[in-house]
Amino acid sequence: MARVGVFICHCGVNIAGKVDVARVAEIIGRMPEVAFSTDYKFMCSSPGQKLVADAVKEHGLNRIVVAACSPKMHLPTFQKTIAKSGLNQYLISMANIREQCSWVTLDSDEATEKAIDLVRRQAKRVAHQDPLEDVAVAIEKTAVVIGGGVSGIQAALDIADGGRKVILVEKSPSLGGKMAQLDETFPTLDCSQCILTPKMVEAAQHPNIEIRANTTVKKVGGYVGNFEVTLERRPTCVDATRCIACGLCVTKCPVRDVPDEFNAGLGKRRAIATPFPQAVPAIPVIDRRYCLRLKDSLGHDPKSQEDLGHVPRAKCGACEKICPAGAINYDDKGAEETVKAGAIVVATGYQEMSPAVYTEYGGATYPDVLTGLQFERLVSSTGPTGGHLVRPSDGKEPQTIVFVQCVGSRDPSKGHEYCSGICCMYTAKHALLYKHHVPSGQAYVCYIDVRSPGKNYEQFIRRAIEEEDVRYIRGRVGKVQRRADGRYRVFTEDTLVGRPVSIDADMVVLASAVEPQSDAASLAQTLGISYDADGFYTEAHPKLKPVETATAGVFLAGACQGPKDIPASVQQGSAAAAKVLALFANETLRKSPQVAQVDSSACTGCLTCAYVCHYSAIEEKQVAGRQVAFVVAGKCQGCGACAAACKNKAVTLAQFSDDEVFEEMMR
Amino acid sequence: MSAGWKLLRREDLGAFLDELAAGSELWVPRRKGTRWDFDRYEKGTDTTFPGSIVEVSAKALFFPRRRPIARFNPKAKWSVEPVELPSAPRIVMGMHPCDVAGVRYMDRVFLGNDHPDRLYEAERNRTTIIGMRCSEMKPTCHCTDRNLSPDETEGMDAVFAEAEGGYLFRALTNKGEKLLGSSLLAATDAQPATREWPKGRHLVPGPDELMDLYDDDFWLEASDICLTCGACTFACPTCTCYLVADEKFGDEGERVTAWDSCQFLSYSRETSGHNPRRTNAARLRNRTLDKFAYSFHKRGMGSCTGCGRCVLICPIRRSFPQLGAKLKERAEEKKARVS
Amino acid sequence: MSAPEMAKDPKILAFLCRWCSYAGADLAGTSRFSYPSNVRIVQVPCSGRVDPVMIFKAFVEGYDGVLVAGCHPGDCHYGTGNYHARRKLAVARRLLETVGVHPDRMFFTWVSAAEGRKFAEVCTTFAESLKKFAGRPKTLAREALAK
Amino acid sequence: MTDLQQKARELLDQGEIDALLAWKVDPAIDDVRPTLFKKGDDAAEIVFDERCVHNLANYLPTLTVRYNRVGVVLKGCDGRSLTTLLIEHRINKNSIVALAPACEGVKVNGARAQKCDDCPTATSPVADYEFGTRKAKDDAEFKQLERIEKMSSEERWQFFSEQFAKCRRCYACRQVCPLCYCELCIADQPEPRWIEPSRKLSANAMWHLVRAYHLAGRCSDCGECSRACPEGIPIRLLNIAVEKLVREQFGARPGTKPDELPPLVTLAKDDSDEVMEEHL
Repeated sequence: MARVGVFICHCGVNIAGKVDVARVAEIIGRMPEVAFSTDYKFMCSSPGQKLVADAVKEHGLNRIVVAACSPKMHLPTFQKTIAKSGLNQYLISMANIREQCSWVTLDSDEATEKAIDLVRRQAKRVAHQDPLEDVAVAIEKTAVVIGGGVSGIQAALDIADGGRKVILVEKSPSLGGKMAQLDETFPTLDCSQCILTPKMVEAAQHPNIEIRANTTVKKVGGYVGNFEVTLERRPTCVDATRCIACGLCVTKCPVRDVPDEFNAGLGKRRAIATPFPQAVPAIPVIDRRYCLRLKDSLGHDPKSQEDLGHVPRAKCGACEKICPAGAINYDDKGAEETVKAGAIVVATGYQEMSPAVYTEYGGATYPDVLTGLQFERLVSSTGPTGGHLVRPSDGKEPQTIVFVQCVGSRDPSKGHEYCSGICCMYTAKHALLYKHHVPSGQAYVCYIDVRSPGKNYEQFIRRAIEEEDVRYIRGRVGKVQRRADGRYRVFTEDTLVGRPVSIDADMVVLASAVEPQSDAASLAQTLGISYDADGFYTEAHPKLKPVETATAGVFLAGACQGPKDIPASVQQGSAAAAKVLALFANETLRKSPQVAQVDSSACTGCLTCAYVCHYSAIEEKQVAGRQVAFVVAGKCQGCGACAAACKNKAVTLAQFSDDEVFEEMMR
Repeated sequence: MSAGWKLLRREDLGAFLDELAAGSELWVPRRKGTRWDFDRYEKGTDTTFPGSIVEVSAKALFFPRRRPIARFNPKAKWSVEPVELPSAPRIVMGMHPCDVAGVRYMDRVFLGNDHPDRLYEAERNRTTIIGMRCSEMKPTCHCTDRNLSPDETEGMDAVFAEAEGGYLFRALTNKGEKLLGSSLLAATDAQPATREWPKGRHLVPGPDELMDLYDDDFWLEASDICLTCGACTFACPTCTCYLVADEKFGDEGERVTAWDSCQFLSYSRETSGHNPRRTNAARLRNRTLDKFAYSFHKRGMGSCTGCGRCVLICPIRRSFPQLGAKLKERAEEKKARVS
Repeated sequence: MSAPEMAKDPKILAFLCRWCSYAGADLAGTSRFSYPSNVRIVQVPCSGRVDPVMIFKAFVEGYDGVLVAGCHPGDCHYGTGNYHARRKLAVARRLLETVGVHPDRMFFTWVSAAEGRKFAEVCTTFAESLKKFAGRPKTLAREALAK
Repeated sequence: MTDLQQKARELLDQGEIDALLAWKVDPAIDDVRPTLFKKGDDAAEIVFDERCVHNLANYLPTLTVRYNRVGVVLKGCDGRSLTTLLIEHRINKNSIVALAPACEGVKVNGARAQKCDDCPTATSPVADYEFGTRKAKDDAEFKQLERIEKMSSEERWQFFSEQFAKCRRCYACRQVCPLCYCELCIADQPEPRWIEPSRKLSANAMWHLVRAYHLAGRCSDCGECSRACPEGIPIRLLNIAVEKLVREQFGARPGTKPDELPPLVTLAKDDSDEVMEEHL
């Protein structure tokens, strides 16, 4: 027989100001189930909790109802309280008489009547609640980090230093991500690669880190502590175990004009290549779309056929001949492996928005109208020009340069509604770099607002304006016109003085927006995490859970969660690592007991429950010669779809059983 | 008590029924859609009586499908009060012998022990049964194989039969006598026509022979096509199984009995989940044996009255009489084998 | 003890998913958006947990209207629960309509954790639309206790 | 001997099957009755005509436990039930042999059954042997629904409350339904009492709603529920009301595709959102 104790909270005046709490306590006290009922000013205060704890002992209570704020607020508090006083922590229920009564009801008599009824229902419900134990799940103490950019590298290193194994998955041939493409970094102007490559090397040499380059995540099964991640390596045709990274193959490759992704399409590379000199791993990769030996054997789409148009079709094989290690394998079919992992860190970064939609700026059409990333490559010593800042069109030094801000950012009509956050700073940096390359030249920045939060950021902007005489013009650029003389006229407006301005420039740099990777959505679905309207991954709580996702065991780091600069990305990498290490610090994982269970004596084995289970947590099982359904508690997330689908109620969802819902809904 | 018959002229039937209805609730057969059912007689409605069974047994008049037996209310102190017993006098007219036999059997079930069913008792006490002799036997009728006859009067307070120009009535008990005092009834020497009724079409082995067939695989085969739908049990005038449930209004509510059926899988399911009658065969056997064997052992009277309602209602037109006959064959075979 | 009778407002039973709609109802509270006091909220982990049997039973219990709310399509905390819910609710509605429960007695919708105002509005609109049934016999509603 | 009888005989004689479930005339009732044939010689007694109204799929789960391999004669609707029974693991396909004659429609109480006008597949979708020619059929129109659809809510309740009031809760509708096979029917569960067991309008209505819901997207419209009802309640109306919706909104035709999961255990993100938003 249930002996329910009911505790009505005044919440100061929040509840008591509207609800006659004494009356509620008095009337509820008459319920047959209720053995004790009282009210108090602040139940969540320590005297309030003591009141509960003492009453449990004094009145031999075995079920508790706290009528106060939303259970989302204080249920855990009171669970701990009653646990301390020896009751199972799940033998409690909260009546939400603040958010859902006193705060939303105008008339105080109505509020009181409603409160009485809300408490009555919880008292009825709690009498049908069962003691529950958390589900213990073993933890596979290996982390999979998806994305080898600076954020992913940071996460991997921190986890590895914490003594846990890491599998670092990178889609491209090398670690490094966007940062590897950068020349120098704001606001310190220290060399990007100089600070990144050591970390890449450290990751490569770390005993706890395994790198999987050219690899993507194909499938994710399992659940926190026990994920099964299926990795797919695309065919590279170079056996990483044999390759000694001598680079001879690259020098011998006859196909010399493959657009170079690493140089943002500015330079050319071979059909077999390492993306850049400091690549980690330094294993070259054959690009099957261009390799003479392989292109025929592939079903090509017409487009890539065009790319190959003028290349002499021959049975090549140069790299294979020259390779001293016999590492070339044209028949490479790629590989698939499934790894077990307890946690997943998603650090897939961002991509630079193509300015092609901005035809008025000639983005992607005019040779000397570049994107931010292209400019980085152009001034980089490892870039296509070896660090000489010249115009792609005629190789001349640009005497005048215009930087156009917010191309694709803060522009719902053509681009994205959000601010890409980093453009203001990297544009200022570009302007400075330009001045360092062309001291005599003039740089203009057309901006809407200059946003420079962050340590020493504003000073950095001032430095550009004051020391290097970079002209900042406030106004959105309307048009970039290519002139007959090969120069570019930029039409804009100076909104501060309110008159139209036009600048003749030799080069225009568009600060293209940061946007989610094109495959962000599909990866999200593979991982079972959610993403926002812009396509960035959603954190569990914008303030309190910045690197968690709604899916336990999957964490976020870097720009895949939203535009970020390097410091923020690194911070998140470390934060995610900390979360992973915290998780791995436990021997087993305590999971909410809110899981489904099958009464095999009532189960017909139709497996309807299994069909509706989003987590494949329900399996078949033989019991007494009958095929019945069986819930894998570790996998079950407690949504209750199965409980709702089972026609003869053989499936019960703990904490939301039919019994409990029934008692709560009955009038 | 006069043993003689009284004649009611057909044209006076309405008036006579009105007289009966004046004193008490009067229930008579009424055609509803394709079949006959019992209905409360309303003054002045013209009424006819079917010559053979009323498809829907009068069982529900004595043993309703839903019977509140107690009310409970936790306000202040828990209180549980039994329901008021019905006492308004009632006449049920036009029950045929097989249906009345059903009531006789129910008497043994509900009243034949130390703790009689008060509700049933009350229904019985307030009721006077004016039975009706059958003028025909339907293909499904087999009362004559069940020690019963279309002319059987046992259990009736009065009986009537179709006759030349009207109906012949005859009182069988004092209760019945009281109802036949009407001036519309004239003493007569006429006798209801008697007929020789067919017999022995569907004889069933005796209780003990049947028990010998308990483990016979006959049941398995017989159950092949049985849906165990329970329609037969609800139609049967002697199926009296019920379940007890509390129907709540908040914490207030009433405890009710509701018809149940041994043909349902849930009927014999135990709390543990174990079910001694999981198979159709087990359930079919239970019902058959209850009609032809257990009833004899427990109540000294077979509980199949040969009304054939089970045949009429069965979705697959399964014929229990035939089943019985098959059992007979099987019993004979068995005997032959033994000797 | 049965619920206090309140003739004033129609009685509404609301099944709210814990992650979106229940939080939305909480937000209505923290933002002090008032709504009729006869709404009774039952928290479920996911709209997919709502078994139409519960909805049928609510009408038998004598509620004037039943409200079901869950996360917007695509936002289900459990991935697809609300898609399952949508199908079940469509069937439930069709059945109830067929036997004569007026469609306006059912209100199924999506309410996110950010939509406190929407929740309050939904409750108010629903309660208003239910008032037209005042005095009319409740379809399905359970027979009163014979006294 | 008809092809059907011939094949039946063959299968029995060659021991392909241990028993064959079909129909046979019983002179005593001058009607057909489902019958289990064990001997090839009896095959000649098999009948298949408009009297063969029973849904034989209902027997298979039990029979396939008793016999290794059971032959069964199936109408289109019976076959659709069988499909769902297979999907829901009631039966192992290997333990049955389906004989599927083209069905011309059946009669109930002397009149052509309503369900036959709405039948989407006259020949069983599960068929090891077919007889007659498989007719392509138009989608159901569910004519019987029209008069309900014309009614106002009040009129509908008027109609159905009268029907439900008659229900004696004998559950014949449940037992004759091949897809009502729960170990412990929700109507028989004491805690919680979703459906009160006693016979009163609200409880009866609850039963019929739940029953129809549990068949949603599964019902093969064999019409047995209506036929078996001792009180003549048009139970089938509720089923087809749902099937119409399932067909229109989820594009599902229960039982017609052996490899298709029932619509209520699958989902589609692009389902109409009307049911959720129509009030806004």
